[in-house]
Amino acid sequence: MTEEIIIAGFGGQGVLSMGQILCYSGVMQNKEVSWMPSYGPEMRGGTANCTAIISDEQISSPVLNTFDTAIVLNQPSMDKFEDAVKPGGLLIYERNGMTRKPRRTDINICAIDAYDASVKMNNTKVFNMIVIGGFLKIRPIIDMENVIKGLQKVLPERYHHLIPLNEEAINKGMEIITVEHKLN
Amino acid sequence: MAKRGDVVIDIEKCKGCEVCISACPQNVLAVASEVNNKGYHYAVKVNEGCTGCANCAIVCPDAVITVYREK
Amino acid sequence: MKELRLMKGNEALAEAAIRAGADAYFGYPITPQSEVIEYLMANKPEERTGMVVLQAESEVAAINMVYGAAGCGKKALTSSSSPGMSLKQEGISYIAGAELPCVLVNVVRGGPGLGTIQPSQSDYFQSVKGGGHGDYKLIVLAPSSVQESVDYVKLAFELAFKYRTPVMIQSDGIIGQMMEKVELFEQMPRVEPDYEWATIGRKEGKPSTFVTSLQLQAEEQEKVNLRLQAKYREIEKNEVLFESHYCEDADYLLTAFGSCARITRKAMEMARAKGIKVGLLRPQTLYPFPTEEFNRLAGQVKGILCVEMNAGQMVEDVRLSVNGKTKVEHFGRFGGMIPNPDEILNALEQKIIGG
Amino acid sequence: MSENLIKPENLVYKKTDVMTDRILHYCPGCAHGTAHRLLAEVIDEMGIQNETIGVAPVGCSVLAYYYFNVDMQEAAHGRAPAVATGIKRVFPEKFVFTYQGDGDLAAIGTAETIHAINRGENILVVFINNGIYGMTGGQMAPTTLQGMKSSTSPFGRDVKTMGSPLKITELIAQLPGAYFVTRQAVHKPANVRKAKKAIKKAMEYQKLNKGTCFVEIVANCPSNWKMTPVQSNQWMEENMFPFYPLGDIKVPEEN
Repeated sequence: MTEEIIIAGFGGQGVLSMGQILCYSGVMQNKEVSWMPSYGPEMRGGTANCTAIISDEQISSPVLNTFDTAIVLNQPSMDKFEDAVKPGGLLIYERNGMTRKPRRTDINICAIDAYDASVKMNNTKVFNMIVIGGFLKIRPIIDMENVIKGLQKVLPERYHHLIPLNEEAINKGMEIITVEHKLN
Repeated sequence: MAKRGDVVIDIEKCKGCEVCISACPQNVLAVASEVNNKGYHYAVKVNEGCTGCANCAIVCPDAVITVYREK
Repeated sequence: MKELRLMKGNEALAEAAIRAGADAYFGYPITPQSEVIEYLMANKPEERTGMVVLQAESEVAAINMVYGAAGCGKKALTSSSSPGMSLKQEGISYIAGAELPCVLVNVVRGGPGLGTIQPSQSDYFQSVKGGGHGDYKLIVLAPSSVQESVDYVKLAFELAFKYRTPVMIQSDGIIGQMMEKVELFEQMPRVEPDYEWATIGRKEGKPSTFVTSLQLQAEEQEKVNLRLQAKYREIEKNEVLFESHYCEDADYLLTAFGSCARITRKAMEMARAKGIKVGLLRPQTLYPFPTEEFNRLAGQVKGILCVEMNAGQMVEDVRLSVNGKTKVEHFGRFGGMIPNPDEILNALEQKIIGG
Repeated sequence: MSENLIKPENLVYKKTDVMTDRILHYCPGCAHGTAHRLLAEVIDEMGIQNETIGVAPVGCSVLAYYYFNVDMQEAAHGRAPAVATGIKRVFPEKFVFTYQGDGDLAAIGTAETIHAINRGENILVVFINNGIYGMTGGQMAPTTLQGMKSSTSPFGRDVKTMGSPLKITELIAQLPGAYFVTRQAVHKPANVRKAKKAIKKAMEYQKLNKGTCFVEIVANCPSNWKMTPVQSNQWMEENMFPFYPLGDIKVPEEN
């Protein structure tokens, strides 16, 4: 198993930490992992993306041009990465703020209203955890218990009381993700 | 009456800059007519009257002067 | 118990410096290496081991602080990225000339000039061929993973003190910024220096020690140069490191270093999947260069493609190593662009197999 | 008559052992030798010969490490304060000094000087200001006086095109990291005594970890000024001192 993921969106959406949480969870599940951010002016310009690779084998290139999964959280990211999904791969997008739907027909497409759900949970900070939940529902590559262990590693001790809230958000994401286009 | 003093000049290290000569309140120093191995007209004591005040030694850039003074 | 962590290359390297028992770090921020000094400042090495961390007013000052600490026999390091490394060259030359041990980290970005902040390998010549003025070399280690970024810090200090020479870890924007699983070695003690060459305070009854790279007489300077050259021959004999993948039966050879070797490895896997017998030779030390291994493999393969994130630098050393025995071509992306495995495979097919 | 005075018990002054026996390469009458000696005498009197690490600059005093019988490092041009920072930070208990000329300290090394002092590095900076580049043959220095001739200002320093002489010591005194800043000379016995006192104070202050001590010595350069040593000292008094007045510029408050 190798899952090559690009996560892209606005700065502040928790894009980079989403990739880190997935990778740390992967470590907890004894996987090989690699996380590579975009950095520099691009990041300061308000958009951010990172590549996360989770694999059973040693990872060769940490930098990729095509991906098994693209998680896009705003329109510029959709425009940039829709075409980078490998045929047969997966595109997950956040509906809020998107001005157009994906065009590809050779990939699986899922949508998630993570922002609305986070508002309903009275905590927009768990937005990215909802998205992770949605992703893991479609691609159950990591067990929930290892995601929790990963969170324990990523979060400083003083935030550990928030882990149940994050778990709730992951479950919410698993609940609300919808499949828009499924390949046979 | 001032105490008596004396100086020993390491003439081979002296560069003949004459700074000591102008610093000596008793005018006991002068340049030698001979030169040392480096070709400098080194400083010598030519007059009595040294009080061992060490002014010559403390202005000497090359630390060539040793000063004695009676106890 | 081994300690597994998920860390950025730059942060892991900084942690490794603390654990290697380094006495001092002097640096100046520059993208994409600022995490090194940020990590050190945040992790209070002063409290953990007594290691000193200081943000200097410039790269020039930082390297000269390293000189001062290294002259005291202390384990000192600095890190920077390409434009900052150019500024440090003066100090590096003095450190090499005074035969002091230290560790230098260059997280390379694209150039020339201010260039770009994206990853690059365009400082190969600068690192490997000297960099500053005068006849000298640096031992250059090129990590291709976060794990190697950690392990090479320890190795770099060992080599630096073994040969009394500056050792460079040439990382790049990818290795520095990426996160991977890493196993950290245990904290090593800081050691109180007692070297006869170091200025640790004069010993009673002994002449004082001075650290200098100045010789007024040409005859004396030539002696220094001869001593340095003898040291470099020793290093070339003893310290070559490389990693080979599938070279035993290879008809063609790919070679690359650092992050680029990871991407090239993917291209090799793709070629193997197509039935092309391709091997990969990855120099881990860029100086000393694995000359003999290249020469040996040159007798076996039909061609070598050297893949670099620059306009063609290591390829010159590959050509010198094979000395005409086989075809050597270069494929590079540069200016912060990263080659992808398809491009590399394509270049292999065009330039080497079909060319 | 005086022969019998030369006995160990009558000794009042001899060269300190903290200076080596090497013949100084400086020109006749050059203040460098005197300044070296004062520093060495202070180290001797304080009994810190084995706890002192010095940093030599690039300039006439590039070979200072030959003359001081203490451990020393030779720094690149202008970088002595950075090198001294590296030493002091890893050996905070040692006495660390830099010895720098005006080109080294006030031109190429301005940044290193200002920032080391601004950090309040607990070091002593000895600054020899003779208004000229000595080693390279008498070129204009940052401290060259207005109208003063040098090989790169052969018609005199024209401040319109060459800038004004830099009073870096006054500038440095403004920095919070500077603890004790003074300007001295070593051409006459009284000045020598004062300068030595200043250097001794500075070295003693280093123990207090209160910041940088900075001792400027206004000096002559007979060779490049093209005068005899005695003339050069007089010229210095008449021309240098009015612009670079002697005396303490910043003294610790409690004293």
